[in-house]
Amino acid sequence: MKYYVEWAGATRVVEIRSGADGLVVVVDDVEHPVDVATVDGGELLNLIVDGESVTYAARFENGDAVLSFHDREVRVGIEDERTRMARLATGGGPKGKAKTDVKSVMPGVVKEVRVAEGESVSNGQPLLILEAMKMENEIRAPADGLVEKVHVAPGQAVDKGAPLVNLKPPEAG
Amino acid sequence: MKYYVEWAGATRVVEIRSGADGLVVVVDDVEHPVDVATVDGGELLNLIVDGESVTYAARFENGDAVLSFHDREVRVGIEDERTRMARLATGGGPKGKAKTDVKSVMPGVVKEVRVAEGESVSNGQPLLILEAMKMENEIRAPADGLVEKVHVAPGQAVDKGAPLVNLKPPEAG
Amino acid sequence: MTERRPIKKLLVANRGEIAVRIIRAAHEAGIRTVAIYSEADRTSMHVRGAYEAVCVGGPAPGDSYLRVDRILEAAKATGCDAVHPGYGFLAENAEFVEALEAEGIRFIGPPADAIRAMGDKVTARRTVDASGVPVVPGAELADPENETAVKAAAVGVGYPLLVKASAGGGGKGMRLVRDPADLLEAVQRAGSEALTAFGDATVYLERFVEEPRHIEIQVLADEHGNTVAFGERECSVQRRHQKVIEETPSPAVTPELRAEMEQAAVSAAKSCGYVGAGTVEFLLGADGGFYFLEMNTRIQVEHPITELRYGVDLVAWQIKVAEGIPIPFVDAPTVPEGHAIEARICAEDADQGFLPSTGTLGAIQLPGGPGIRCDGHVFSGQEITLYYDNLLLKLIVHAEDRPRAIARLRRALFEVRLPGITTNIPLILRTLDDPRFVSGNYDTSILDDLPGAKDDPEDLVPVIAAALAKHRRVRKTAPPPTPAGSQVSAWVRAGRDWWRRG
Amino acid sequence: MTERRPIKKLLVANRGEIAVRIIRAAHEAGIRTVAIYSEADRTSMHVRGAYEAVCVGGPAPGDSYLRVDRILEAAKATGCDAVHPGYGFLAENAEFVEALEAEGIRFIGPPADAIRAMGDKVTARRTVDASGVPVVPGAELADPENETAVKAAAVGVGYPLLVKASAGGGGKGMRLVRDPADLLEAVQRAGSEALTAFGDATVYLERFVEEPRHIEIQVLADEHGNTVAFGERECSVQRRHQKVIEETPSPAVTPELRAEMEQAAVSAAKSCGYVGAGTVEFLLGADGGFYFLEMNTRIQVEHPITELRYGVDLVAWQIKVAEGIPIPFVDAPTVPEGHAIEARICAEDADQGFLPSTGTLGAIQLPGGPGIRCDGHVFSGQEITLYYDNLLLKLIVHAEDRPRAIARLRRALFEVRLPGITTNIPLILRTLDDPRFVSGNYDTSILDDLPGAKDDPEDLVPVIAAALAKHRRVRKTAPPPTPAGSQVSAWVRAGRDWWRRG
Repeated sequence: MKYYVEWAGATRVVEIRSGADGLVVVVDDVEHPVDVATVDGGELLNLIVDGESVTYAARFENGDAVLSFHDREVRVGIEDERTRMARLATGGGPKGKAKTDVKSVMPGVVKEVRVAEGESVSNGQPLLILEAMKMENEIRAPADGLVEKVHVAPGQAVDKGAPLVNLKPPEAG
Repeated sequence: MKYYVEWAGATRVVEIRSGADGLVVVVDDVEHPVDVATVDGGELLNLIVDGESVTYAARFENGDAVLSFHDREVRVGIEDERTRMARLATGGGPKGKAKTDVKSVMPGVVKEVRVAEGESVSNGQPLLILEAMKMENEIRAPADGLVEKVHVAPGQAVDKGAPLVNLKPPEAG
Repeated sequence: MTERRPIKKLLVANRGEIAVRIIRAAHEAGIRTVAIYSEADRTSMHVRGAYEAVCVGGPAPGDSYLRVDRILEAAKATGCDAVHPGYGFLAENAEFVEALEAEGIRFIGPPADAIRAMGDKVTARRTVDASGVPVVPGAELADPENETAVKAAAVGVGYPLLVKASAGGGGKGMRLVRDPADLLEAVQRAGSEALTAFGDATVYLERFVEEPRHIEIQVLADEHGNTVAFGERECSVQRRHQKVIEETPSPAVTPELRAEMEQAAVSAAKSCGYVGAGTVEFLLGADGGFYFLEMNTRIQVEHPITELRYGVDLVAWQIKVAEGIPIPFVDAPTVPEGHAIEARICAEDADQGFLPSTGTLGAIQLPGGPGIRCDGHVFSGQEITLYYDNLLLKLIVHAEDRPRAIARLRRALFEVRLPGITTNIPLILRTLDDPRFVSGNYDTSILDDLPGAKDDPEDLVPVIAAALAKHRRVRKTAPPPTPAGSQVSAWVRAGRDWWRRG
Repeated sequence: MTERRPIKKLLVANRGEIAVRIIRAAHEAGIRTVAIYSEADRTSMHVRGAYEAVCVGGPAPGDSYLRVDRILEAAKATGCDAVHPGYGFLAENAEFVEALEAEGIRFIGPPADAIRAMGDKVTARRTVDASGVPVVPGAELADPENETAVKAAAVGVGYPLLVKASAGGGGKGMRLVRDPADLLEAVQRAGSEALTAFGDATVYLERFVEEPRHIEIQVLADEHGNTVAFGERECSVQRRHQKVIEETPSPAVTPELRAEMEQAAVSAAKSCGYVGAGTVEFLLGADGGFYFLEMNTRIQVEHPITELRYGVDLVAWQIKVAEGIPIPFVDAPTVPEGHAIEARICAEDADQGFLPSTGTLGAIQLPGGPGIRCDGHVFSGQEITLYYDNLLLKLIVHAEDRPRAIARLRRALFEVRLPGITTNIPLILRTLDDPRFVSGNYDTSILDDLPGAKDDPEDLVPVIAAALAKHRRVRKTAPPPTPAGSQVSAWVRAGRDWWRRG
């Protein structure tokens, strides 16, 4: 099976084959013999790849893999060949989140909304204040843009992943 | 629901009812308000019973409950009312294991068999040697009796719970 | 005077790791414990660890852990003769102390008067100033709505300045103001946060010392007039005024400076008739001058590093002091040994502005081996919510010297697994690698300038790891093979699975 | 002579807790590690903890952890410049040492000659006897098949006597004989066990000292001629000659006796040109006399209690000594502080003749807080098999004195949760409560006479707990309610569940 992996600004093709002695992973035409084991029967994995021992927990969010290593958590875009073919065949747009949708990364209560629909904002500008874990957190614009829609009002409780604000690219304004 | 609980040489009737504020457990006509919670979504339980906090893991083996408290593991015979009625209605014999069946309490390899069928043995007499965890373990007779059947031979690997030797009461010999 | 009044049963008026810490100390002293809990904490470790447990209300602190009436009622109903408040919640609430005393229940902490003198930072500044301890310029705000008065006070203090909650701690209700234009909003917002967190909106202004180190001195006083200091804790690794890494000794404190600061701390404690364990916080300027910041009249989060270096159990001593036992260290001080560091592992995403992380912990793994201490309340299957502090685990290490302690902490952090939750462990590891931290030459701005995590395109590990995790997932979701010729319908098969799950 | 020869990459030739312990020490010293593992240990903690991992064969020790050829091959293939053997397996195998040396790979342990002199207990007795250390009467068995010679040797030694494996340790291949009629069978069985465990069937006889205490002295020697002793460990709490609880200092050892025993231990080490960490075991009779038992030429399971009381990292020092660094404690010995106790938590059912327990661990919980050290290799979801040692976790505590250390251990044991496996924790708790242990006046027979667990019919907790667990189970297996009017078939519902599980 082939996988398309987006990470660190590049897309790589990774092929996984059954080898004589476990799996073989091919990246950039180099073969890596890999032994994969699940540690607790759950999503904690240990790989022995090229002799090195690597342990991580993996979960999937919106098609991305979120990998927790000992010292870092990384988000990697990943598609298998079949899904990618199907997406391209049906004229699907580019994979990846629209950079101009701001969602709540945590549950909390909206304390204050600082922008109005139609207003133009710049990268890093505070959009609203979300109170969570006894702290007030400023939610900032991830890019320059125009406020297309504000989904929340002060006092409103929001769940993780709830849409807060939609931004349009500034050209469209 | 009513339960029949055998422990410490006595059988007690325990009734569990829904109370206004959690469960009520009735033992010997005394009501105990109990709040039950599962700690990790699994079989680890915490009770707050009469204000005291009690944590334990419970598993079931052959109808018995094996309860692991912080400081002890106890085995408690337990039947709910329905099962008990059904058993008594169909003329079922007494609940409880026949004391004269010797089973392997661990997986291992039979190293030596010390008794033969038809031989009479006394309480505590070694029946066979089972090797496990690099140690040789003597399996002893749990009571006086007559060897009715030997299920294993030297060199044989046995699983946990495998029958090893059946003993008949000495009177029957 | 030295007659012992033993405590028999202790109510722990807190939650989280500090409640667990106190229960441990009480049980080791043979004292029975009672936990209190909110509805959100039913399965928490402190509830399971105590002998008895009483629910005192809903998840919001104001409905449970801040309810003096209900906690007092719980203490009386369970027959407790003492209450330990931990830190936060009611730890520095003089009314709580008086309510307990009125019922003949001991409060494990200083007298109400000492809490009043030191708990309000404005009064505290006045008190220690009078005893000759250097203080940072500051100003009280009689009426925060009076814009003219607020602006004038700020000019008197001088910019940059901090707006701080009088009742506060832990960085909550605190704002840095460099530009006078931001002053009024900062005062308003700090007051609002302070009200939420502490139930008191009073704030004050304080000159912001540039490039300061945050150094604090641990003191312990008994009711017989003995007060002793146990060296300093270096707490300069902070994000948003919340401490992340603390160490002792401080790389910046010489034996002479330590003696001076210990003396100042003892004076501050004596100036208010202090009894129990407390901490005097100082700012150490780049010029070597130090200024009194505040006194925390409670046990602190970072107390374990002092315990490890000085071989003293401060929580056990809080209890002993409350029992009337005199402290023995005055004439024969404990000999400090080695170096200790604490890292606070929190549920937050440092790469996304320290946003709190919530969810359910999978199977956790905590570090072990020599020189490692874990003070936490985490367990496998725990729900991490937004109701409380996001501190999951204090990882504390002790080793013969600072380089070895850093190496040990790094090794231990690699052993921690808290799956399902994003933590600040990557941030802590990057800090340990930072040349300023390694050299010991850092101040409270260290995290502001810390380089972010960098993805290395040459590193194939995440690429291979993601592909294999996806592959496993794909394999797992493939339908189970049906035995050839099997007449068992899918429905029955599913039914069996359902049965087995019971 | 004192030139340092740094180790860059270390192969850990062991498994379980000691492999984890060594990996921790190596990483703290900045040394890269390679784990070896058998097919049964693929997911073990040491495999995940090391940087690299090499499979060396099947689950049986003879197919993997005892395979000198494969381990040597793994060390060469991964470019290791040193090997740490841990304890057991190849730790006291002189041929292994020589095979490594022939390839220029350092063995972290004593020279092969010292292992030969002390590893074989018969030679060891001769060697230390010559240096004036008192030894227990004993006899070698040139031909264990020669019944007459064996019987004559036994008469010379005197009954009661022990049959012991020459190559052994940990009670394996050991038999107590009180009745001469049992002698021949004991010799045969001990030899057979020794062959299985150590690959060497040689056994010898030794007088059995009645009511003895088992006291051992930790020594550390460098290649520059320095040898230092770190006090004693009291190891008298044993079941079937396997240690269960160890403590330091021993309640039976006075400062004068300690000095004498330390001197004897240093003499024993010097008599064989010892280098590295080692232990000299003594029997202390009820009359106060002590006798050399054997020298263990390796790190021991119970080493952490010495580390806690003496503030020294013995495994780190094993590595430093192998790097040629001289030990600094000779002129300035470390000052011992407080009291340390270790409890070995094993997968076994003490109420059923210590039968090993196997199965899968659920969500485990390990203790934390002050004075607690966990050296283990357990993790949630771990399969506990019969292939190896049943030691799961060493729980080690340190406190200011013995009563406080006992209280701390008891408190920590209450925090341990190892669901799914029967452990000896109840036995350890009963031992801590035993008046002999509390007073410190116990010998190696303490566990033989320990009262068993008693069920108290007045105690309602198990009755209520069992009923509630059963009740919950009954509730859980009830079918899920179908929404009223739902047209979704059971099949589709099951299919959805199956999908979600993926």
